[in-house]
Amino acid sequence: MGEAMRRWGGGLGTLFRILGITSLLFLYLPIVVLILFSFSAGRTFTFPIIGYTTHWYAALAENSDLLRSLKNSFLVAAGVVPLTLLLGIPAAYALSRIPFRGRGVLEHVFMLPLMIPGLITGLSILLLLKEFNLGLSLFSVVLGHTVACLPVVMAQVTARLRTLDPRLEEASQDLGAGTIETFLRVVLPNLTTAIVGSALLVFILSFDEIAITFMLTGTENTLPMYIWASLRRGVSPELCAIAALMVAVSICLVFTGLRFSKSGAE
Amino acid sequence: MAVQEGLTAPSSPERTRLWSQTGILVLFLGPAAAYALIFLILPYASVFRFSVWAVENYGIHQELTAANYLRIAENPLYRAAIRNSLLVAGIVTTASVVIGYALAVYIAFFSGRGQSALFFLLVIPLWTSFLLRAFIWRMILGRQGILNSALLWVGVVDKPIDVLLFNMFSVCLTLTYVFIPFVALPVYAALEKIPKDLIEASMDLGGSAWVTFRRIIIPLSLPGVVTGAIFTFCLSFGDFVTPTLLGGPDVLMVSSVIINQFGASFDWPMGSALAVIVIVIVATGVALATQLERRNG
Amino acid sequence: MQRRTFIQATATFTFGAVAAGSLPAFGGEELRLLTWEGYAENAWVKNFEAEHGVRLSKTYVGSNDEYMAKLAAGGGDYDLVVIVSSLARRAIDAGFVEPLDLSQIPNFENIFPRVKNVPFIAKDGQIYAAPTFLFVSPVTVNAKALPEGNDFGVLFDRKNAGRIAMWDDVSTLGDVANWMGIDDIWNMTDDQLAAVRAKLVEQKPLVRTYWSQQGEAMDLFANNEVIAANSSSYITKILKERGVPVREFLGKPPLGGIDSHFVVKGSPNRELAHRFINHILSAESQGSIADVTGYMPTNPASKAHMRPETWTELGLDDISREIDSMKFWDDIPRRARYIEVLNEVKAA
Amino acid sequence: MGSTALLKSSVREGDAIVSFDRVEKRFGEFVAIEDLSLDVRRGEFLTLLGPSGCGKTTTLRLINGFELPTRGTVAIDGQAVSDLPPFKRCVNTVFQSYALFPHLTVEENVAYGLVIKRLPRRDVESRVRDMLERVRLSDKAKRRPRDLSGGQMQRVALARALVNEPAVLLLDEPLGALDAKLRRSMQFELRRMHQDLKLTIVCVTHDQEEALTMSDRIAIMNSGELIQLGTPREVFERPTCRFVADFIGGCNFLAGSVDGAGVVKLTDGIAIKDGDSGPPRKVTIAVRPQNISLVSPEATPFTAIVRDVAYLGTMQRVALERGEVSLHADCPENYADIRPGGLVGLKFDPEHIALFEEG
Repeated sequence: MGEAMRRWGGGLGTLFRILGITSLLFLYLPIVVLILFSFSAGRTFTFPIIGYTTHWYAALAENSDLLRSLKNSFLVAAGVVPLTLLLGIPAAYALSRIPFRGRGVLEHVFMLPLMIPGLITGLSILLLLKEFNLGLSLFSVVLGHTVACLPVVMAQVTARLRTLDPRLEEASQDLGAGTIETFLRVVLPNLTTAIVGSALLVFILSFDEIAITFMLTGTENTLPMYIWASLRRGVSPELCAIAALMVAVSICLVFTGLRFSKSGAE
Repeated sequence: MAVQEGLTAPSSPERTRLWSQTGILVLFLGPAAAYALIFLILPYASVFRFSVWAVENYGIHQELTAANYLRIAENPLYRAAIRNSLLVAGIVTTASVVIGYALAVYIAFFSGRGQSALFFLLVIPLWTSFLLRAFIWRMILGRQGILNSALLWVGVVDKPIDVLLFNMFSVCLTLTYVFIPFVALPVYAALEKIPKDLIEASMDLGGSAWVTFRRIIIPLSLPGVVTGAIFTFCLSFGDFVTPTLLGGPDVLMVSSVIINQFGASFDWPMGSALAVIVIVIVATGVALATQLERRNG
Repeated sequence: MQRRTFIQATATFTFGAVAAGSLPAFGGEELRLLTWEGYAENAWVKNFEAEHGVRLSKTYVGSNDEYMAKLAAGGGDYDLVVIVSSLARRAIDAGFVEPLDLSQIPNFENIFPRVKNVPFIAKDGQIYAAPTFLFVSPVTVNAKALPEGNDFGVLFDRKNAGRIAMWDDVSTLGDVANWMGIDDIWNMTDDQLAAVRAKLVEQKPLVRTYWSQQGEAMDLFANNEVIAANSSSYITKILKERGVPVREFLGKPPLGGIDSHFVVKGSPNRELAHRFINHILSAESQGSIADVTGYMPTNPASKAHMRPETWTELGLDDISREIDSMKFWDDIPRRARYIEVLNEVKAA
Repeated sequence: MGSTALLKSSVREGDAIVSFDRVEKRFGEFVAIEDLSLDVRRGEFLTLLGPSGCGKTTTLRLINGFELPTRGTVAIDGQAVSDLPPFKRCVNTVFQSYALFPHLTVEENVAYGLVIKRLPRRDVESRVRDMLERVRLSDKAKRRPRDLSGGQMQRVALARALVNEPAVLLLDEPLGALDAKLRRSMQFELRRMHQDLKLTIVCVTHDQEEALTMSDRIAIMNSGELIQLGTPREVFERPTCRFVADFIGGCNFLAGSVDGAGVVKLTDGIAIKDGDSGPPRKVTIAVRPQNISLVSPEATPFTAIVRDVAYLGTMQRVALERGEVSLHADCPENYADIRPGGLVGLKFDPEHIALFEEG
């Protein structure tokens, strides 16, 4: 994108290279520490680390509560992702293509949960559920996460629609396809990147959500709630182990994706 | 939902067509709108309703009262909590924008062949538990943490320094750390959209890299900055995890007070009133930012 | 049960393949427990599950705040809940819990008489809770840095500036008030509260941080961030186990608390819940709890079922002796104000 | 409603297949089309020509249904279509810059309309194959649009529309994105297809040469109004107004008048032509650059100063200045003695001038 900048950047380039690499180091320092502690022989997080062990990784497999919370997090994310996509994609399409009175207001309303702290979104849903005497469960967590993640999907899809030539849709209609058929055959396939991107982002956000879950979870804990609760007993390196594993998995995913997208481009 | 009519009264065929559009509108937008109504509008409305009620012995009295708001106005505690939250959010937003911006510019313009790999390096930290990432900073900033160990080893200090942890600094540092990717990602997206021709045109017209950066790149990437800044401001304003873990004696933030109200204090109306104030502050902030962006864009 | 089944069915349907087989189909009943982590470990839960053919589902929370929020939001999700003595009265008055049928809990008779008769678990002649865990709230200090002294005032000593932690909980107000010689620590007058607040504000520059989770407090000592804190005996015990040089001393009179099991109002598993309470009050369970977790039992007969050194380590001889003079965490009628005062200190 | 059915139902040649009856189209306050009445005859190649913003594309979009008239009716094959959405109309469009579906192959793009109509797979395949052969793209069937050249993309777009056998084929600036050489060859290809397939085509362009080359009739539009409708020869040779004369072929305009005797004079009194009937009045005298011959300044009182001479290959274009008025003349290469700054005489055949009323 910025060939010219890179080539003729001069002092600006040097400055940004230094700043960029420093901030990347800053971003990764805690993650390195986390991975180190996941191999720490001691139970407490003190420096220097006394000895190294893979014990905590083995212990993961034994810790049924942790595994259950991990599974719950997956379940919640697996509910939130399709739900937000199903609701968000058509809504973003309608909002960006069909003019109607009150569209601007509605657009803002959908974006609210991005701006209002999750804690408040969570407690507001809690108040509502309470008024209707509904209990809390993973299901209510899914409902809450969906509210918070819907704007993420809508924003990404809207951004992609803005760059999608509306003539493609006209061409499809011109060739005899109705609005819904056009949406399915022309619009959706051209949104693939935005959809995959937002699905991934929603997954991450839901998987790591604390504030809303804090208010809405019932008998089941998600992984962040488990971690929060276990701070009471002291964070065990076991948790570092699971975090390290997730980093490893995400690195694998990302680089597979990278290779895949590269080979796709050739 | 009223379908927008033209300025002139539409003839009957026009109306037929708009009807079919209304059908599509209902089909596509209906589910999401219904969802937003039930799980977004109604809940936020509940917060407003609860905020004017009172609580008595674990029961909620549905009687209109301004007592909660009066209490917030009278007790300096609540003002201090809000002020702290604003301060933290302001510092964190500024710092994240500066660092996140630099990072995005580095990746977009100066990173060369590894660009896409670096881009994904921005995403990977998000896969690690937010709680643990916050917690781990205690291990870095503590008296026996990495930083102090390093400083002692180098000989910069002869005994561990305390000012790194359990204060405003550690809260802001950690939140900045958490939100850098949230700024860098939208800024990177905005930078990527700047046509290469514009940069070349600027340089062709005699603009050095610095001038091009200041006059072309910064203004055109502003929407990304605003997106990231709004996100960072709102989320750090409402965070309760970081002040709890790294806050120390002085950093009381409004979210922690709200949680108190919904928990052991069992004063949901009071908590709701505080929530309403947070909503108002955040909405004002967002409106200002949007206005600023519109004026510049 | 039906609504739950429905939700699980819907969830399974919605989540599709991911969920397939992941939600175990229990043949028997399920007992749902809202509790602290460590209060329902396999060592004394597995045998109960096996004996009654049930599964125990445990939800852990991180703070007292969460307990009450969850109960207030709809207790129907749980059968049993553990509530600390300072909130017991509230839970009863708010109608979150229902009275126990003591005839189904024969082990109730075996607990410390003082504990059995605490006022805050009773209402209108009925007993609502079974006290299952005891704790004292001592001052924990680093034995190397502070080898001498047994006075609460260590937390207000300028020599320890920057190395003191205080519990981010209303009990801290009680601790300080107790030290200041105030008698009715859980129902202080405005003047008394103001005095305590002033004391805490004066102390604030010395404070490194306020801890809210036990694990946090342990890390603070283990990482040498602080050398003194008002805490809980559990913290001291675990730190000792991990080789951190700490010691503890009690206030005068000593303060302590009780965690009790309550049956949640409307629980469909009343009978099973009672059996579980009886099980956890048994000398065998209590002994094993003390061995595994270091929480203090309420059943003195458990001495015979734990390792002798556990009894000593937990200081249960002292406790047994002092239990009659102990001030328990009691209901705080103006709890909201107490919390406000605590926050005012932080905001000052 | 299948387009084939419509084609078969038509028996008469030359009758109107698309008719606009007093159509008006507004966007808010802006009037895009004002009171348009126009018939497109079956089998003809009609071009809508005009500068950008003249309403020609809106007119096209009123046919394919992406816009609806504010007033008046549009009928296709005698049937008012205002309530028909685009996907129910038996017309197909080649869009400006083609709008090929980037996620589909060439083959799938062409098959799109037929698949939508749920035609049997075998029919779809054979028709797509035939059509790709016709546009000579059989070897590119599996490619994606982004791998094609501009000309190839244009042919895919054409094939995609034609495979549906539309009653009317609409072309929106179909050659705008092509280079000059390709454009010329495509012009003839379009014409050939039009004749071979007996198509009705409505084409929008701003390029007068394209319009003249391809069309049976040209409709010239300006500011939302239809200015003139006629064959290329008619609009070129007998423009009805100054705008048309200028827009098609280019023209010099001189202020003048007709006196009582019917003599046409320039404002400075030089007579140009006589024998014009009608009352005395002010007129604009129009003459095309190629109809002006340059002569010795002594031969005529009508002289001008040469400002510039541009080489045009077989011709040279001479920019002239006569007082306040600028003129152009096209004359053969090697024409004697014209240098910038020199004085020349101008002559033209009275047959080749046109008069437009002032105002």
